[in-house]
Amino acid sequence: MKLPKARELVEAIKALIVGPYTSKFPYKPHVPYKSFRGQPKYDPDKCVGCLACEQVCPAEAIGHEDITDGGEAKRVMYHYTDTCIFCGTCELACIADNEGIKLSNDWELAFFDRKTESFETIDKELQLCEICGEVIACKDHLRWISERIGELSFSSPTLYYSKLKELGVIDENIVSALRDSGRSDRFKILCARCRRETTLT
Amino acid sequence: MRTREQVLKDLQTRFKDDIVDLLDKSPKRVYMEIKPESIVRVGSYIFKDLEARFNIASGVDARSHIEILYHFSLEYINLLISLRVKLDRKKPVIDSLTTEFKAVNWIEREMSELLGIEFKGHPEMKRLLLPDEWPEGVYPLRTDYEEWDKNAIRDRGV
Amino acid sequence: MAKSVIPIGPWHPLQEEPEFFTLTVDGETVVDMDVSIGYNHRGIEKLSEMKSFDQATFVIERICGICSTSHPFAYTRAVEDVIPVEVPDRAKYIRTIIAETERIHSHLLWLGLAGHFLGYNTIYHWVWKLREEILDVCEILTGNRNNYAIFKPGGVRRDFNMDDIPLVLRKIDGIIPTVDRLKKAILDDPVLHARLKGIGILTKEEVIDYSALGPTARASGVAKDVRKDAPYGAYDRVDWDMIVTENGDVFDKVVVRVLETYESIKIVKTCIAELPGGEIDLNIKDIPPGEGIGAHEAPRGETFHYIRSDGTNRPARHKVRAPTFMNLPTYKATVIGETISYATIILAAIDPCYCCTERMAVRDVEGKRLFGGPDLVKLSQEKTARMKREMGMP
Amino acid sequence: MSFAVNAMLKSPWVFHLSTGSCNNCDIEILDCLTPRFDIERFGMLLVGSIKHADVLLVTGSCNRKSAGRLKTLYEQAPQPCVVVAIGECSLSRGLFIHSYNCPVPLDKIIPVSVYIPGCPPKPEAIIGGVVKLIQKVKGT
Repeated sequence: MKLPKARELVEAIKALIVGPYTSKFPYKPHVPYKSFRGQPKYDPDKCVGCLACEQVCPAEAIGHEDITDGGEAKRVMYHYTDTCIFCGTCELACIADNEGIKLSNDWELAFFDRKTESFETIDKELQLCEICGEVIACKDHLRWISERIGELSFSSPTLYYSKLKELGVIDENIVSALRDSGRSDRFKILCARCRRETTLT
Repeated sequence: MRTREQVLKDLQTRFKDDIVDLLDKSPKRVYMEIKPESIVRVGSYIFKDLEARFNIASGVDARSHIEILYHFSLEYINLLISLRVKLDRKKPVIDSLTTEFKAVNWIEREMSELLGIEFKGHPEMKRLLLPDEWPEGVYPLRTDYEEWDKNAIRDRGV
Repeated sequence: MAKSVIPIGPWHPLQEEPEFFTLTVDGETVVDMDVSIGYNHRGIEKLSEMKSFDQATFVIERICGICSTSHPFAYTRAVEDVIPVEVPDRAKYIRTIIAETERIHSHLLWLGLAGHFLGYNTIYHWVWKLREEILDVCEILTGNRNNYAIFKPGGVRRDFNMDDIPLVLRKIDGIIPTVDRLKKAILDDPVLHARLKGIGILTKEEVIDYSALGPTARASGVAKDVRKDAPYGAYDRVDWDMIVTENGDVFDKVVVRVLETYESIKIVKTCIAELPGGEIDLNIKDIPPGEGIGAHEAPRGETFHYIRSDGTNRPARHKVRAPTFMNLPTYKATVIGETISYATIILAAIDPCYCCTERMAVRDVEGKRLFGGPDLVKLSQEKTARMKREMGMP
Repeated sequence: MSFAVNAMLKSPWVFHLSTGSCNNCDIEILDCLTPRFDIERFGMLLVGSIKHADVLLVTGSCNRKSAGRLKTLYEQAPQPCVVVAIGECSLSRGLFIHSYNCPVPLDKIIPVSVYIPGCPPKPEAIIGGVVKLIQKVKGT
């Protein structure tokens, strides 16, 4: 009989103690390393809806849709799992301290239907122009800007009105009271074109 | 071994009439524009006598004309010579270098297929990689390339 | 004897990627061969012109999975050559570390596949088990096992988390004994000697004529390596040797790759130990009009990128040349005249990478036969004589 | 559940097809065979011909040259045949949506049963996706 070599014996004994090398995966959950780049996830509280992530995404995996008719105007932000390449550019470009969209550790993303399961959405409230109904930006975005530029935000009525509205300082009564003076348009949140029109007239 | 100055001087004197322009961009890069008809002489001289390694050729559609850049690297002086030839965009024709050394063969076919450059004297010029249903006379790397396939889906396709 | 044609592919169990070989055989001897590829063509050069310089890095990264640092490395160097600009030291070291980790895993991958092609599956499983540790290192450092998304023109996108470094070092140190054992098992195995020595010989002259690159050229005694010839990154600051062997047969290509793995381990360890602090990114804002060329020594040879910028934020032209593009035609020189049982390992010996090659368009050249029958017999006899001489047989 | 489906779920044999991928997903599939993941412990086997296979693993962005052959191969497969799309390229073509040589995504060519996103997906994700599919088939 051929005797086993010493190396083989050592390996056999080692295997008895250490256990098998093969992972126990489907029976035991797998945890990737902390740095693993998994699916990007929106943080609905932090995200300001600025679309910077959509701009930089190399794979066009981020999209948006502005719904303005019927009730509340909102912007739906899409992240398409079936197109995303998990590169993390969106996270690096995020203006909200890189926290509006963040790569998670999620790797188990298999799904069965691309029509219904292949994307994730969040809704952001939109600010419309009060004269023409044009989309200006997300409410959170305007607030974010006015917070960032501090007192400079008083140079733009749109910015400080959105700030004041947020604080509850002005309400509809004040606005309707102003309307009587005939120049109430100037005290509205307006898109750039309407702002120019009202200033010129 | 020759130094960098010797090599450049040698090229300039030897091909005085062929060189249109010489751009000494940096210590490691030299761009040399030559007349299209002298490509075989200059190319084979650099490859054989200067013992350069042929890196690759790159065809560029520059809107007003079509350019080909043949890149040669001379490792012993750490220099990269790019030969530039400018061709007429309507009918780009140039002599093939395949007879001089084998390494050019593939890239010439590639350029002929994707940029529509004709290589005179290439031993076998036929369709390469694009599929059979690809229409004649459509060159994807030209700047004026337009989608020809009506069935193609250019979004996620859901 | 009548000649017969053996098709291999396009989807063949032995091959990872779709490619189509047509071997013409006379009895047992291969007399002609043709490669037909194009099943991987995705038009990356055109796509790259549609993306911004920053986004193009990701398209370039996906030229090839195993070279997913080599192409971005060459591409970012090309963009930096347009401006021109030098990246910060820390970025250089990080790039070098990632590139060398990739070289280790790429060489190990090839080694495993070579074992698989030879029917030596023990090697295959050993090596791929070993490779998992290196992939773990990649995941710890960059966030994914492949496609590292860490390169960007002007620096790197992400910094290392320094808390992970001890774990990385432990993992790299852990593989050294196994690589040692592997080296013994491969380089001292008489069966492998018998099978691999003297087959698929590529001579020095052929290497120069075909402008072959990388380990394929270095195994034939052509000492060309971009890392030494035109140093970049941190390669001129760390101590390492270029591995060159003389014979040019398949066995020497194995030797070169095994020994290069050691050099890469050495480079990674030195770079991690000497990792300087400071900035990692230059934050390049705009790229002036101009041309730039970048090269990087990928695991398979020199990767070459040419960029033309017209002052916008997109490349006006981007030319990619993968190493396999230059190495593939050497098949003609190595396979013809060998017996068919050696064909697969010879075909694999250059470490072909078709996804790299086909980012544009490639197919082998001569559809017509190069040699007539008698020429071939003569060629084959000459080769046999040469082999016998080299092996010291009467 | 029919007898054939039941038998298939016991030990699904897989055939792997690369239709213009960057090679990463292919290597991760091969990785599944190697000691760390070892899918053969579930009775899965990578086979050399579609005629032996129950599961077709497709990677890559289906370029014009591969698409025709892909369709032929799918028709040759013994039914029931399950198609698994692996990686972003085969799901929606990912980065290659605007490529002139990749006209349509995979599910416009052949029906796909399960999609596994990732660029490339981890071997665990591939195994997990197949397991998910098996559970779904068993459940219905």
